Amino acid sequence: MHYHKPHTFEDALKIAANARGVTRFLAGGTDVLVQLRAGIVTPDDLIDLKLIPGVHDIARTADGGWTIGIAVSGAELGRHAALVAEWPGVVEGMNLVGSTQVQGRATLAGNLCNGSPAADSVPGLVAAGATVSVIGPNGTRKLAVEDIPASPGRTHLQAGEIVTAIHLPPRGAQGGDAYLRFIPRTEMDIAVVGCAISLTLDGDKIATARVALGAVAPKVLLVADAAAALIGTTLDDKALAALQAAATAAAQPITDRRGTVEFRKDVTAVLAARTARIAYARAKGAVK
Amino acid sequence: MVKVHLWSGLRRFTDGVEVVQVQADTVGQMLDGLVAAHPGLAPVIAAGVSVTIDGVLTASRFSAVTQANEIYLIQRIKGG
Amino acid sequence: MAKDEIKSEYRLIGTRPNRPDGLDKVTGRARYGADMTLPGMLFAAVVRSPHAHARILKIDASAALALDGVKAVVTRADFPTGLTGEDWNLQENSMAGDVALYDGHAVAAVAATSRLLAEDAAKLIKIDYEVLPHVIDVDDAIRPDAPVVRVGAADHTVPAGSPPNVVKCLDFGHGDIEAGFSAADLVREHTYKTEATHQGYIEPHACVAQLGADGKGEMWVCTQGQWYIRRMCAAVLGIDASGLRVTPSEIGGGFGGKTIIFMEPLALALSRKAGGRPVKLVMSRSDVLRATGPTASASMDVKLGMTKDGKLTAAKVNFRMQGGAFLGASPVGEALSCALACYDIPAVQHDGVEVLANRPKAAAYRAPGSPMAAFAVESLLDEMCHELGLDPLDVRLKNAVREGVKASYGPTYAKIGLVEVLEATKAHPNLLAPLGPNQGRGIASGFWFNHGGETSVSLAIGEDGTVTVSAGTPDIGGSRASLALMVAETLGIEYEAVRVNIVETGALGVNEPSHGSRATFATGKAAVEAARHAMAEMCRRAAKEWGIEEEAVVWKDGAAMPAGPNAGKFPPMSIAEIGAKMGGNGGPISGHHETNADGVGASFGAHVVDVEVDPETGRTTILRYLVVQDAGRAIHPAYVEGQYQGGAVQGIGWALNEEYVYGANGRLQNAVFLDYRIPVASDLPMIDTVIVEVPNPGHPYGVRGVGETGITPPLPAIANAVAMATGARIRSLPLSPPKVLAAIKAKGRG
Amino acid sequence: MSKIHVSAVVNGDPVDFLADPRESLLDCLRDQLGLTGSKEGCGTGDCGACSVTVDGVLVCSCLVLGVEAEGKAIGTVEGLSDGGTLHPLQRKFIEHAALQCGFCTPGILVAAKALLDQNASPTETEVRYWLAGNLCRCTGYDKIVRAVMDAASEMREAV
Repeated sequence: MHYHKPHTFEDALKIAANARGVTRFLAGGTDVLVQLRAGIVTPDDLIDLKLIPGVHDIARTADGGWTIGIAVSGAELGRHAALVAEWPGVVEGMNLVGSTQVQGRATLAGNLCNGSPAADSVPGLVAAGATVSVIGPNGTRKLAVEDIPASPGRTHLQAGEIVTAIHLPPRGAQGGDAYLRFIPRTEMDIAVVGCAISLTLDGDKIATARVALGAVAPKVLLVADAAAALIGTTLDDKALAALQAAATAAAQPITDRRGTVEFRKDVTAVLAARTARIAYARAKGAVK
Repeated sequence: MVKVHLWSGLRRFTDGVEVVQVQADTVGQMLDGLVAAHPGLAPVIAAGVSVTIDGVLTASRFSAVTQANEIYLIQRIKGG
Repeated sequence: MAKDEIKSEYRLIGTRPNRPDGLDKVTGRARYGADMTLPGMLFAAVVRSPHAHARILKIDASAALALDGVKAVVTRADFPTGLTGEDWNLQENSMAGDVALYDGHAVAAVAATSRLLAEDAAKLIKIDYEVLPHVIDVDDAIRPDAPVVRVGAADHTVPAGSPPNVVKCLDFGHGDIEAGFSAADLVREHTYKTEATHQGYIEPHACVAQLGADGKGEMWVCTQGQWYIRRMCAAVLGIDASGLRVTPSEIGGGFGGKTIIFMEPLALALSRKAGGRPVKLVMSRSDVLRATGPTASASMDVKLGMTKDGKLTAAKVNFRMQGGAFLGASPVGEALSCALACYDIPAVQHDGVEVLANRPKAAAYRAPGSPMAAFAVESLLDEMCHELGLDPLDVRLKNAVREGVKASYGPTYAKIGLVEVLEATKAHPNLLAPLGPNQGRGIASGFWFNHGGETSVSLAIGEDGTVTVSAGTPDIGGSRASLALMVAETLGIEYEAVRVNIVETGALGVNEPSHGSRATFATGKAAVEAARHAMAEMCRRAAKEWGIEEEAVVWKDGAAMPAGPNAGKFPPMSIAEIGAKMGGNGGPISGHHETNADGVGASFGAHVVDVEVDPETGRTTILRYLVVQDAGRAIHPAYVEGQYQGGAVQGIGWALNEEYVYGANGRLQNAVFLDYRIPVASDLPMIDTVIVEVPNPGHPYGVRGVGETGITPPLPAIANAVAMATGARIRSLPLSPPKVLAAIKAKGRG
Repeated sequence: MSKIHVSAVVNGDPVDFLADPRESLLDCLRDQLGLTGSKEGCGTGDCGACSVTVDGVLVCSCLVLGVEAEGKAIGTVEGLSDGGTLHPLQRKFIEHAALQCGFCTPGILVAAKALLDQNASPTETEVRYWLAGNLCRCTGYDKIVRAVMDAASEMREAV
C-alpha cells in the first residue's frame, strides 16, 4: 500500500489518476482503517486529504449558509456554536457516529462516501438540503447529498472523483431540524432506523419540509410524501399520522442482525413523529 | 458399610437401587467399591463425578467416610 | 489443628487497601498476553474455515512458503494422532482435521518475520472445501433428520435409536413427582430458550510460544490457569508436560473462557517447525468471537406445582443444550444441578440432553449453565406468583433452602445463606422506590456451587521480615490483594509487608485455574496454611535462640513470644528479627501448603431490577439495580462488590442484547464488538450491592467465593421486570427491542 | 511496501520510527516504540482500549495510521503520571477499586483525562456517555464512574 499526502485537491486527482489498483481517500479514516484491519479492503493507494489547506474549516458563505471542510471531525462540528444553533439536526446526526474517540476522527464526508445506508450523518444532511462540491478528471460539479449514495458501500461518484466540501443552505428564520435514530444500546451501535426532518414555519404552519430516512432502504431516502404530509399543517395529530403513514410506506427495510422488516417499519413511524415534534419545537424557537 | 446415594440416572446400573451400601473408609475406597459391586458404573465414575459428604463437596479420595455420613454422588461441576 | 473459630472482627480482613498491582495497571506497565517480545520472535496468523461444516479436500501452502520471511506453515498433519476424549476435543478444536466443524475453525497457521507478512502469507494458503450440510439451532440439531455433525460421538448415556446429534443424556431427582403435582393448586409448564453468548473479555487471547525439537519449550500466555494450559498443550502436541514451562501474563479478563486452550498449540507447533524460534500469536476480536469460548445455547422445559399460598410442591425440568461440535462442552449437568437449588421442593425431576451443532466448542462462562436454568425456572416461578396474587419475594423466602434441607441435586445443605440474602433484599430501600408508567420491577434468586480444587502455595520469609507469597491462580480481579490481606492477618503483620506473585508452572505444584470462584477461597485457604507452617518454623527458631522448648513459644502480633510464665522471660522476637537471624540458625524459612481444597461453601444471591420499556420501540432501560449476595466473608469488600457488579452487568448484557447471530449459511453474523453488543457505560445506572456474610465453616476466614453467582439472577430478574412493565411475558433471550415490541403488539392483538 | 519514516512527539519525547503504511498508530506505539500500555481489544474502534490523544484530540489509535503521526504530539497512558506522581485519576482508580483485570484501564484513564481537560465538573451522565466507547467487561462501570467523579472533585478543589 502506498500512502500519499497531497497538499492540493489537484495533486490528489493526479495521484488518483496515476493509481492502477484500489484507491481510497482518507478524510477521517475510521472506515478505511476498519476495512484495512479486517482484510476487507487493502488499498494499493491511500490518499490522505487532511493536509490540504481549508479542509478543516467551517465557513459562513455569502448567502448565509455554511461550507464545511471534508476533514472537519464530528467533535469539531459539535464545538461550533453557531452551526449547532442553526443546524442542530445535522450536528446531532454526525455526533451520533461512534464513540467520543471516533468523533475525534470521523467526518461528514467520510460518513457520506462510505456509502452505508445506516450512516447517521447523512439523513440530516439530506433533510437540510445540503450539497457537495466534487472535483474530478472532468472538472468540478455540485451534487445534492441524496444523489451521492447508490447502494450499500457504493456511491454515484465517478472514478477519481473527490468530494471537496459540503455546503449547507441558509437556515433562514423559523427553521428547525432534528435527527433521531434507534439503536438497541444507548451508544456505539449502527442505526437500525434513522430519521431526519428539517422544516420552516410560517407562523404556526409548516411552510417547507424535508424528511429523510436512514437504514430502511439500500440508500438514504428523501421522502416527498412524508414532507407533503407536514406542509401546511401545525403538526396536529392528523398530520403526524399522515407523516407516519408516508414514512412507513416509503421504507423498504430488510431483516438482518440489527432488526427485522416489521420492526424497522414500526420504528420508522415512531421516529418520524418524534423527530417532527423536535424539529417543529426548534423551528418555533422553543428548543435548540 | 457406608450408604451412597446415586442420582436416578445411575440406578439402571444398580438394578434400580438408589442407595448402595459399600465397605469403605475413604471416598476412594467407596468409589472403587461402587464399581466392583456395579461394573456398569465404571464409565460414569471414570468420566468424573462429584462427591458430597454431609452436603459439602469433597475432592480427595482420602476423605474419610463413615456410616454416619450422608454421601451423594452428583453431576460433576465445572466452574468458570 | 483445632477447627477454626471464625471471628467477626479482624485487624485487616474486611478492609479496603489499595491492590498491590494497582500501580502497574494504572500506568500501563502491567504486561498482558500481547505485550511480550522475545529475541528472534516470529509472528503467526491463522487460516480459518469460512464454512460451518466442510470437508477439507486439499491445503496448498506452497505460495505462502515461497514468500521470503515465511518460516513455517502447520496443519493438522503436524500434530500427533490417536488422541481420545477431551484431549482429542482440544486438539480438534485447536485445528480442524478432515472436516471443519464451524465457521472460524482453524485449518492452517503460518509463522513469518512480521505480523503483516504472516497475514499476507495466510491469504496465500489455498484450501479446497467440500461444503457439507450444517445445523446451528439446538432444537433443529436434535431433530432425527438433522445434518449429522459427527458420527459416533455419543457417550454411554445415550440410548440406541436417539437422534444422531444427541451425545449425552442425564437424569436425576427425588420424591413422588406425580403426587407433588397433584398436591398443587396451580401447575404451569412452559418452554424457554437462551442464545449463546460470549464471555467478552476485552483482552483477546495472546501468547508467545517457543518449542524446540527436543520437546522442551516455554510459553507466555494470558490464561486463567497456567498448569491447565501446560497439560492441554502437552497432550495435544504429544510432549511431556514438564518439558513446557508456562508463565501467565497479566490477564485481561477470562470469566471461564481462558481456562482452556485455543490457539496456543498452533504457536508451539509453528515454533517447533521454525527451528525453535519464539512465535507470537494474537487473536483478533473476530477470531475470539468466532473460535473461542461461547457458552451453550439452551432450550428448556419447566413445570412447577404451587399451592395457593405459594408453597412449591413439585418441579420438573427438561433441558436441551448444544455446546458446539464437541461432546461434554455444554454445561447441561451444571444447569440441571443449579436449576432448582434455591428451593425446598418435595419432589423434583431433572432430565437433560446434550446435542452437537456446527458451532465452536463452548467454554465455561461464569457459573456455567446456572444463568440459563435460572432464566427458565425463575421466570415461571414469577409468572405463577402473579397468577396467584402472591409477592414474588415472599414466595422465594417461603420456599428458600436452608441448612438441613435436602438440595434439589441430592445432598443435605450445610450452612448456607439464602434466607439471610432474601431478608436483606426485603429490607432494602430499592424495593420502596415508586414505579411509573411502563416501568416494572423484577426479582430473582441465583445459586452457584463454588469450587475448591488443586492448589499449591509457597510463602517465604525475607531477611527483613517481609513476606513473599507464590500463588498459582492468576489475579483477574484483585486476588493478590485478598491473598495479601489473609496472609498478613494470619501472620499479624502489615498488609504492605506481603507481596503476592503469580508464578510460572515450574515454581509450584499443579494449581487449577482461577475458576469456579476459587481463588480467594482455595488459594486463600492454602496461603493461610502456608503462613501457619512458616509461623510454626519461626516459633522453632525463636525457641532455639532462647534455648527453650518449641512448645513454649507462641506466635502473636507478628512475633514469636514465650508462652506463659514457665517459658522464661524473653522479649517478643519479631518476624523481622527472625528473618535477619535465619541464615545463621537453620537457613531460609518458608511455608508451603498443597491441597485439593475441601470445605467449599455455596453462594446464593438475589437481584432486584427496575426497568422502563419504551412501548413504541420495545427498548428496555435499566433504572435501578440491586445485588444482594452471601460472600461468607468479604476479605476485600471493594473487590467483592466489583464481582457482584460485574456479574450483574454481564447478566444484563445476556438478558437484553447479547447473542450469537448466525446466517442461513451458518456463518456468524456479528463477530465484532459493534454488533456483539456488550453493555456500555451509558446503558447502566450504578449497581447497588449488599454483602451478606454467613461465614463458611470450611474456610479459616469464612470465605465462600463470590465470582460466579452474580451472573445468574439478572436474566430472569430482567425478564420478570419487562413482563411487569409491558404485561407481555417473553420466554426467550435476549429481550432485544424487536422481540419485546413484537410481544407488546401481540398482547395488544390478543 | 516500503516503510515511511515518521517523526513525532510521544508523551513529550521526540521519537522516530519506520512505519509500514498499513500499520496503525497502535501497532507503531506498541511494536516500534515499546509503549505497550495502549491495548488492542478489537481493532475496529469499538472498545477504546487503545485510546490516545493526537494533538490533544482523543482517538482510538487503532483507527489512526502510524504514518499519520508525522509531526503530531501523541499522548498515551505512559505519559499520564508526572514523573513519580500519579495523575489524580490514576490514584482514584486504585483507591476506588475501579479496575479488576486492568486491561481496559489505560484507555479509560486516557479518555477520562481528555474529558476532565475540557469539563472540570462532568455529571454522572456526561461521564457515562463520554466513556461509552471504552468497554469494560469486569466492573459494570460503577466504580469507574465513581473514580472519575471523585478525581474531578479533587482536581476542582486543588485549583
